[in-house]
Amino acid sequence: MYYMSSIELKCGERKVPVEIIGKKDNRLHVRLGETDYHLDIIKVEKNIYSILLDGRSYDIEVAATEMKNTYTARYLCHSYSIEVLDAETRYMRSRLSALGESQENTISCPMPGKIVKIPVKKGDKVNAGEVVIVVSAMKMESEYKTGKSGLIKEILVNEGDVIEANMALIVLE
Amino acid sequence: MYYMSSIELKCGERKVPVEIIGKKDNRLHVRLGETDYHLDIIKVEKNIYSILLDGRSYDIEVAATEMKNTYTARYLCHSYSIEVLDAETRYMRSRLSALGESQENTISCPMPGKIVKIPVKKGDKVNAGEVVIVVSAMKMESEYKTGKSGLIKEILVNEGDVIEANMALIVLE
Amino acid sequence: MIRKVLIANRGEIAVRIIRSCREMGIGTVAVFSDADRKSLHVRYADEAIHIGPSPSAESYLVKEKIVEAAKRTGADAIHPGYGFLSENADFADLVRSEDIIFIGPQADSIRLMGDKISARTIMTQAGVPVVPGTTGKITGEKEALKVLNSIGLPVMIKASAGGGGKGMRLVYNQKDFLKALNSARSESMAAFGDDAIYIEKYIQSPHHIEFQVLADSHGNVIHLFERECSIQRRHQKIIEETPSPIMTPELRREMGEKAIAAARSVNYEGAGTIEFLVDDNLNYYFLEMNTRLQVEHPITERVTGVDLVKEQIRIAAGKELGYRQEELFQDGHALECRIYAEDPDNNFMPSPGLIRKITEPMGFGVRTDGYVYEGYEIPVYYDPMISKLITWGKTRDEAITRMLRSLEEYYIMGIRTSIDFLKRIMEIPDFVKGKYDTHFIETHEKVLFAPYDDMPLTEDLSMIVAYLEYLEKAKIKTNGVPSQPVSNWKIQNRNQHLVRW
Amino acid sequence: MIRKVLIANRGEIAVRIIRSCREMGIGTVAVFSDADRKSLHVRYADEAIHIGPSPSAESYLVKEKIVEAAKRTGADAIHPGYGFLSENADFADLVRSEDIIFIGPQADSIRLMGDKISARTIMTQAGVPVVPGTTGKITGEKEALKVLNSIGLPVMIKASAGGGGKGMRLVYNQKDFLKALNSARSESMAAFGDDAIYIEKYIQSPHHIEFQVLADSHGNVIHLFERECSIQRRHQKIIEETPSPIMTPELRREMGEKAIAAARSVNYEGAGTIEFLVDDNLNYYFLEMNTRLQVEHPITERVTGVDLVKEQIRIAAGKELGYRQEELFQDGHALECRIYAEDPDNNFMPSPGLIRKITEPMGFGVRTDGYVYEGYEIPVYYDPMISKLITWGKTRDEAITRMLRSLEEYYIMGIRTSIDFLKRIMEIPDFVKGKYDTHFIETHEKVLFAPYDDMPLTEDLSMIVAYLEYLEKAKIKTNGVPSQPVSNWKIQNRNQHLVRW
Repeated sequence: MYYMSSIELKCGERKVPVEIIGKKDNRLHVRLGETDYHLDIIKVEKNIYSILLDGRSYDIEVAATEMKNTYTARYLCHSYSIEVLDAETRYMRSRLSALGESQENTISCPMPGKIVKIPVKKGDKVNAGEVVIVVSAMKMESEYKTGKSGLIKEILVNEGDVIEANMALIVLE
Repeated sequence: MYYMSSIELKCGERKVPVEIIGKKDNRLHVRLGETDYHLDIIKVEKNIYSILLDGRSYDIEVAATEMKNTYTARYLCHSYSIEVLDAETRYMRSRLSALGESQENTISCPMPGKIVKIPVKKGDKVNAGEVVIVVSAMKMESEYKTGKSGLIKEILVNEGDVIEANMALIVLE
Repeated sequence: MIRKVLIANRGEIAVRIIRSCREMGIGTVAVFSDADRKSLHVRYADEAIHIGPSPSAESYLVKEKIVEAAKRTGADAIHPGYGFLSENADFADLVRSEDIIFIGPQADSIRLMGDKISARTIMTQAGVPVVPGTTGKITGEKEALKVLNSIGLPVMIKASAGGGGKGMRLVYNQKDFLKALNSARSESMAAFGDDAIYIEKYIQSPHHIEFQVLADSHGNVIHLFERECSIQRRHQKIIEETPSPIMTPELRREMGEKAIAAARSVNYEGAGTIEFLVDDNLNYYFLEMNTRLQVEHPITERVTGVDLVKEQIRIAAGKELGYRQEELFQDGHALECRIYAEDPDNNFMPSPGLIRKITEPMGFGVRTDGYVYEGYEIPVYYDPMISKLITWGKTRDEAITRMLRSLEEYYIMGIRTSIDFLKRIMEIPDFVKGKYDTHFIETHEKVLFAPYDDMPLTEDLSMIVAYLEYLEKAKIKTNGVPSQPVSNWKIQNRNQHLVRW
Repeated sequence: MIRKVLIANRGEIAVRIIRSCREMGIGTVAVFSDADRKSLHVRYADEAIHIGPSPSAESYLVKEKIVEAAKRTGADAIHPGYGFLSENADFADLVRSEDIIFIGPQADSIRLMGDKISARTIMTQAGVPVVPGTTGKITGEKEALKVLNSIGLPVMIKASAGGGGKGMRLVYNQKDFLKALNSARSESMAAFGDDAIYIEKYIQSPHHIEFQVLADSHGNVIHLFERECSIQRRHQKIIEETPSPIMTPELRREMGEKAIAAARSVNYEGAGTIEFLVDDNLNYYFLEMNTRLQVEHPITERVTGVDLVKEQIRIAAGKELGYRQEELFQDGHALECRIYAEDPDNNFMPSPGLIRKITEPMGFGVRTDGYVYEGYEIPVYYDPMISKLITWGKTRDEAITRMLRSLEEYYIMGIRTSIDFLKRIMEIPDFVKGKYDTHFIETHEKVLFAPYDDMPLTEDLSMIVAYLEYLEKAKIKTNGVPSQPVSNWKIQNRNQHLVRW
């Protein structure tokens, strides 16, 4: 007779339903997958939760990322990227996959920086492994290669531009 | 031909109009009373503004207080309590004074703590300077005295209660 | 060896003890009251056990709850910190009766030193000078008057069970004596449940100088030199330093030996402090022994390099002292300022509350031992000390200038603190010259509590900043949550069409 | 005496220099580029002057703009920090030609030591051993091959104008030689505008050990012992310590004397560092001299107690050294870890960005020299080092365990940092034993880059916390701004009627 939560959490390849069974002050009963947790949990600082579980004390950091409903959590040297899959997210997902769209034709750079060089131009044919963009950040230059072969459909940035992380830079056909 | 701002700032007994004349990025032209300031000003942290004026660097802290439109600002050892008098505030003020209401019959305590003792009871006649409440905080007990004589109309707290700062504790007739 | 330590304390000292345990690879258990669920020691320890409601009397002072928590978590030792149960002999006994190591001296040593009158007697026997005064507890007025006549005015009346300035009265005139006696007794009764008092000759222009000792269970005792603690307000230390500006090498050697003799006389084990009063002629008198770690222990750590908490743990584990007397020396100069949540401009009224922001000083020669953080609400139930700022310098002058710049770097928003007051002390010429006694604060009251000079520019800039904050708030109210918590502020200009830049 | 210093730098070193100026009562002027308006050095200095666009080449490297800012603000001295213009002889000349004090050596000393080949020659003349190799710059392939044959493989090819690992190539096999030569030359040309290179015998299992020297304008030169800097990644130091685990008192004395001789040979003034390569048999060879303050200077400060920035300023003001060689000793052990904004799990990719939260370690024996704060956005234009964590211990073991607990206390959110990587190094048995050379990172690659063990409980708790954060966010969206930024979170439970607690 439990109401089934429609929310799932995704961490790496793992995907499990989550449900809050009860709460009172900072005591929380939560079910994650098959496991029931009874936690003493309280947000102590911006982005930090203190958890007491079986007498042990855990400080866990959490921060939203640029990606919707995706969070980074950290406990000591353990970092996790966690996505909250709610009804909306799942709907968007299914729609995206129904449309057959994929962002894999986009080349981006995971670090912010300045575009030092774009050794290709629109219309060029590039092979997988070929350097298509050189980005400089903090006195280091990094070369970014295309993962697949194809024609350069569009170059969205210019040399000298300062870019954010994960921005689309080059689109392949 | 300047538009006159309807906002005044109050700091201690000083009351001066303030007006933003212009701004561009972090450059701000502001008129405070008779003085025009051209500042390079930017909020660097929550509650902290960095100001460059004539090449000098000032870090000024500011925080809202529990009182509406009232802020505490601090530069090194200098603290200021500043009230922003906007149309709404002034309207409330004039209404209050029109009603002849005054909160001076209320005894409060400027520090949070625990009520240790209330040596008076409802209906008692008290004289100015008489101790009416004893509050304990951080291992120190402080006695609070009434500033004027009168009858105790109401006692709003009990011994043992934990109180916030500036809460009304006792009302005189 | 000890593998898990329960810390029967809270606040900065609990955090500080956990740090040393961490460095020794020892597990830690915090205990906490209702008010302390968010306290840093709970978050920082490996384990944390709730032990009751907020008032200390129902949590941190309940011996049985602490011992129960230790047994439940399998802690093999308990560190009491300072305050709370740290000088409670019954607690030490209870802990040991449960086969748990008490990180501190034997209960008997605590008892002997805890009673000021028995302590006096023992010190006299051990050849340690004491202040002229009563040798027995006084409970009657007649007896008190007799004592007064024998030692002469001025005198200090002190609670026998006392500490921390409670139940203390200084009497200069005969006519004030009985009133002071009775109020000291009732204060003592209220604070300690015991109205026995004793009377001592009052030393004019006194210096409060204490010696740190370490003693192991094998009979080795060493001292780690002095701490000068004369800067006090209402008998509470606020600034400490080492070396003392008035100390000479000869006096240091002699007092160090007396401190060791004092510790030996009660078969002391662990870290302890012998407090002395020293007058202007460098006569010194035993004042009391603190049978625990002191608040101001970090300055000794800084000049000797010895981690006192680690030594306490090693001693409790039955090891021999890690240092011999001749290996120790004082390198440079260390100062400590105690940062309190209080309002110096308002008669030092306690100022508990929410920490909106905290920026701690950093750099060479600076140590902060604190426990509050942004978003933490300092509870009303406990001590107002929120951190200790320790600076070191090759010379005393360097330690002072470093303290001054560190106090200037120290930002705590949301509550009032003693930081500005401490800054003022650092700038008083007599302090800079090292010319001070325990009356320093009264002597320099005028300067210390003078209003600050007007700074018209600062006032104007502050007003502008308040206005911008007001505008930002208004904007958030209108537009909802700001997209980024720290994005550049944008002024909501109600008259944007009139802006001519 | 100097009354106002302009700091021709940014980041942690600018802040660190301002601190010492403060303590000396000296006014400070910061300079800043577009990207640095919010940088801590701008906020912390008394004055701040904007000097141009974000790229260093248009701001921090423009000599004339710096000198202009000094003249405008009436600064009577310029401190160059490290990097940027700190080893630029022309800058030193320009500064001095404007009657401003340059806090650093004479331009000639910089020039002689800045050119690796002239430095070699001078060192050889001064009796300081050098690594076998070329004595002149090499620009041709034929010449290079001739040198190669004379000293034998393996060899190191280095940019003559170089530094920081740029333009360096190690060659083990004859067949790789020419390719390496040419790529080193083109890299050098790109980085320094000069493609002259030189070739040295490559020392196997080398230790990078450097000596700190101080020299005044009166001919007094002292050394402040060694720093062991062998823990490097891509020729960049990441951990330094003093004393060096392989040093002997005899070798220290001898190398110290050579370091002083090296400084004397170029009439050095100010603080400088003589870098040596030391092989397993404790043979040592002059590597280069850094004619400025080093990043790792704090460990020397900690064990000697000498504030090196203050000494630099005193020397520049024409004073005699404040210390004599025989007064100095190494007290205990100090370690430094450099904290970088980079992702060790992702090939150390730079990780600039917004600092969401930072918690710095505190307590006994811990120093942090940093410059980032909550809400600060680390720019992409400059060095990725965001802070230095220095720990001290009575022993090397204590310094290491203290470093480990300090790294565990260090929380920086919003960007990736090298903190976890540094923690791993501290736990490698060979590091703990002090058995390492400059190949340490490669040697222990497997362990250092192994994936962390799965922690199923931690993963579950992290997921729950992420979910609560999601719920809180959803609630704010629905209900507007939360009334108190740090109020207890409340879970928005969509099925509140079903909750059965």
